[in-house]
Amino acid sequence: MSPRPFTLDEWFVVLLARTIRPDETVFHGFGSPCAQVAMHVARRTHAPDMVLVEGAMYAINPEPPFIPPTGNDAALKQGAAYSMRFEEFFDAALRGDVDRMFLSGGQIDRFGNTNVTMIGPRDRPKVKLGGGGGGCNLSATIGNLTLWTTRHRGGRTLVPECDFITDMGHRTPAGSRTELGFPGGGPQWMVTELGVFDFPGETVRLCRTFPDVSVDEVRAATGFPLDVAGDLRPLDPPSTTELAAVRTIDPLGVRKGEFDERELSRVFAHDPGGGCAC
Amino acid sequence: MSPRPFTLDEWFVVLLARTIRPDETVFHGFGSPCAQVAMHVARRTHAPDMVLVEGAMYAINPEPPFIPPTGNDAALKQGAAYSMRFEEFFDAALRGDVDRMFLSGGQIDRFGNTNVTMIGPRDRPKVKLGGGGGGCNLSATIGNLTLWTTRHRGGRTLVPECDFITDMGHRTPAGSRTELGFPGGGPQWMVTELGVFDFPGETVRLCRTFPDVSVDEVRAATGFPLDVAGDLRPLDPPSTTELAAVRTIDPLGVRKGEFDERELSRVFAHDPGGGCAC
Amino acid sequence: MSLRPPRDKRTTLAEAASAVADGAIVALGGGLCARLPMALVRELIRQGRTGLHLVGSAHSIDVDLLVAAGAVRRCEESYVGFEQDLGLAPAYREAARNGLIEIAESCCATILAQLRAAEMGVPFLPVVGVRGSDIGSLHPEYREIECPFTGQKLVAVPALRPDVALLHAPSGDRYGNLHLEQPYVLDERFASASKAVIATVDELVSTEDVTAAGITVPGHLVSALVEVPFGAHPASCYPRYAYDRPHLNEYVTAARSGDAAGYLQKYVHDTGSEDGYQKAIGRLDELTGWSASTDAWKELFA
Amino acid sequence: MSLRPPRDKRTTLAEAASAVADGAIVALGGGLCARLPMALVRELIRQGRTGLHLVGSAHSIDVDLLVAAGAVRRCEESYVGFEQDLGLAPAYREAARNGLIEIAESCCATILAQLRAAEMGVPFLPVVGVRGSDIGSLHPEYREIECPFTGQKLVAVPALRPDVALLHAPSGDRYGNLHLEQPYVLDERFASASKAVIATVDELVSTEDVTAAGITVPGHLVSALVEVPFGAHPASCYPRYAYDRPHLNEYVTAARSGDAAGYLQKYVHDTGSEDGYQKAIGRLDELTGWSASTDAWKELFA
Repeated sequence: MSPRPFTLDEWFVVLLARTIRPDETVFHGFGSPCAQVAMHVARRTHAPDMVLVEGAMYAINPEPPFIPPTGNDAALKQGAAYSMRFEEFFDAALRGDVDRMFLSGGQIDRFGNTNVTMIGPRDRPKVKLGGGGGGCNLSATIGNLTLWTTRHRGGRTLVPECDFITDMGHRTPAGSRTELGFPGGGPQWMVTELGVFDFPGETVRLCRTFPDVSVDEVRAATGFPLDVAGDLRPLDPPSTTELAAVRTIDPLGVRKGEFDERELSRVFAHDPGGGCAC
Repeated sequence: MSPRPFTLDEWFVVLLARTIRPDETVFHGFGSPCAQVAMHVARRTHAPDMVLVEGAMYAINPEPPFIPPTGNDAALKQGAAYSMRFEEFFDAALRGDVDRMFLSGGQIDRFGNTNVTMIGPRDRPKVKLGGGGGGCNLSATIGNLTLWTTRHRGGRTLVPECDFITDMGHRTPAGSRTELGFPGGGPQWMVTELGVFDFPGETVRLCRTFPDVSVDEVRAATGFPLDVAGDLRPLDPPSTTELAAVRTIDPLGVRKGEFDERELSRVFAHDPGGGCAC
Repeated sequence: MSLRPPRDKRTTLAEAASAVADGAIVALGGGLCARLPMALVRELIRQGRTGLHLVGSAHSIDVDLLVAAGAVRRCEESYVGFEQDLGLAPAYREAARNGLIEIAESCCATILAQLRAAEMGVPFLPVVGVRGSDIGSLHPEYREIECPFTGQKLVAVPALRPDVALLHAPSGDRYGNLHLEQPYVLDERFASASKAVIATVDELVSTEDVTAAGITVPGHLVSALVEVPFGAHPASCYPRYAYDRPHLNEYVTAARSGDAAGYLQKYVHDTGSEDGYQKAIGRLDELTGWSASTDAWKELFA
Repeated sequence: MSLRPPRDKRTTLAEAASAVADGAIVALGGGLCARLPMALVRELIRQGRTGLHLVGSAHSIDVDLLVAAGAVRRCEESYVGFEQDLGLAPAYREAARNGLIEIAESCCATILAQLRAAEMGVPFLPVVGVRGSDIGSLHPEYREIECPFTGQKLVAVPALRPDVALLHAPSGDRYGNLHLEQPYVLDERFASASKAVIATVDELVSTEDVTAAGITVPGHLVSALVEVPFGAHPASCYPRYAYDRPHLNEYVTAARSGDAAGYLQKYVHDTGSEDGYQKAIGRLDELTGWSASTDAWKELFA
């Protein structure tokens, strides 16, 4: 029996899921369905012992029957023995007890700084974005950050400089994390619809690509000089287990809301030779 | 029908109760059965709308079936719709939302400073007392304090100077409450087995006496020059309602543990002419 | 102030909302599209309140509607929007673009620290983060301080004591004892840190019932209470009702096309009261059907 | 450190206690004569632990017994004693008189602030009081600071991060989820602020049962769990048992007459284990009879 084809949104959340290590305590912020689905995928595949903190619910290890389109809905705490209080979660994250957070941004620079606050001037911003939630404190103390964006291709997301830095990456005009004395390790991975990036030092580097995206396409969409890993490799496709997890967890397809139509039409198939989960 | 006679311990807790104003939020500390009984007496007589915070339980307006000999016992939260968390109570008190606290001391000076920490030198105290609980912060911010002692007569409690100031009265070597910027009003009343005192300024003054105690007896038992109110008056005896409340609330007589045998043998009767509650 | 004795605190929505002064610092309970005090929000708009300084964590139609109505001077939240699903908050975005509101975007953790300072009776608290972010540039009031023990640089943030917190709860008794379901978000902190608390409840219950359910916000912090069924609509208030996604979409669509005024006229002003509002909405009972089955629940979000 | 995954954390009392090192900063759960982690206290004494730095709010036989056994270097509580009823803590008083322990008496509110600092990940917190009291003279580590906003003088107290918190709960599951009854005292704060949490429970229950009862301390903070029926004895652990006043009196009387060693020999060393202890005590079941009637309850305190 040959596996069904899979779509970019499915592969994308699997790639986010794979940035989670077993046993980690992981959190996602508001309006982040891809990260949200990814966390549940990780818990049902390679990280069954993770401590999953369900976004705006602060529920621990829930088994939601489906992912609703809002992050504060009782569906998201079903099956959890308990929820943290708001302050219990923030305290844990600020004292260093949370290992990973997923962060996105309307703008992201090469240091992994993100902007979810505003585009344009501060007194009269052209676009007031939603806002940073708890990010400007959490990003200082949480163990590692996984960044993601589904809007790389348009060319306006990966920018030379953010109009506003909401959440600190590895370095801002105020200094580096070390200089500021922040205990958190900062951005470790960045997943976009064009590829996967790591942070070998303070800046981002392309290390894995999708089969239907060329390095030149990635470079053209990136607003700063693209650093490419010497051992650049193609991404491992999702396993059938991972795909099944995505489909079970997100039957409403809430994750798809993060993508342009064009990206959603990208369909892939496992090549007969295998393609295992990494 | 003539009322039954009453004892000093009964009158004493009634006098403590009368220092509570209607609608006040009131708290007592550890090992304080007289204050504890007094709070329940006040709530069942002249202050039915007070917010009674039950000592170490932090239960709000409980109706205990009896007062047990320990302050942390489930009997003391019976009938309360809820208890505060430890930190909820301390926060409320420290931000100024608690109106009155009862405080006692192994030593008390004329400014109303109290010592519940140690007698003798600090490195090797002759007597290590129990300790101040939350007093050294609470006494700074709570609205008013009612002090009490049942050990005035022995002459070693009301002292010229405390060996150690656990809880601040109106002035210590560090300055006055105003100088320290403390919002709380400090000691307002002091009740002893010899009389009732007020604080017209920063220091304590005898203002009411028991019928079986002379001013000279009070003076002899007091380690600092006794200030006596110009309108010194005899204490109003407990009403039958107040006495009934004491007896209902404290059937085990836990309050008696605070008194020497000699004081417990003091028995009074209402004079036929009346003697109303004040 | 002292704690509030257990007296009957029931009043009308109009009376309760009238205790919120123009220009007041108003804390909004709930979060995202859950347990928002929408009946109070609508009543404040009906009463023509202006100049409000809103404080909250993550919000949506509560803030956006008050901004659309011109009731707001300053926005101090960590997030205002309709998540990935319905996108940016249209009135908020437009008012920011036109410089009509002060954008004092903050951070959940900073607001928590500021509320805790008020709650604990201290004038400030230190936080570790914020430096490195531009959020500090929206808050010139922050100060850098040094830890007297470690020498570590920290940001001191001042106590935040809202004039009033507006909370909605599924149930409560006449004394103001409120039961909430998780997530409580900042409601408990708002209740302790604010000078006054005005609460609406979907259902007024006995003290026995609210005690059995669990008292989340104690009556000694609550100044006024109004029974308003569906008082959080179009936000959810579990265990009673899910949020009204079609209605939220109707609002966002109207506001995005520049017709927030039309929405306000139809659903706030013309309805005149919450009874009128509930009649105008109509399909409220559908939202309580979430618990029938997983399929019924999913159907509400389709 | 990160939060602890939901794994089976059950172990033996000996194993659990062996994780407490000589010289460790040990937070003691419960308060006065309620919910004290006495089985762990006895096991630490059996294992000959020394040099402990005890931290707590209001305590009694837990601290006094550890002091009597010579296990303690420093006492940092707000109160140690047997209230009005049984009076001063005999071993604690005697050790203080002889300079055998450091008396670092603190204040409930100060300890709370210090734990919260640890819990919140900041190196200090400010408190309003303490000045004017001599308690500060027992804590040369405190610093005076000025509020950067108001100029108000405050006392900065350093974060307090115990090496281990010892908690006792009436019930819990194998993952370390604990249910407590009010008052929780500092147990929740200890659990978050400490590097490790060791819990004993009177009864091990299913996750369903502890969830239904209400999880007060979440398993993600707990490192080890031991089922020890009557593990708080002679302290109370409601809703299961009241405190054992005759036994407390027996201890206080022995210690006051200079024979704490005799008590320790009989009830801690010679018993060898908690099974042995429970046999030596005998009348444990009487203490569960409190709920039969008010008279039965009163009888326990007569």
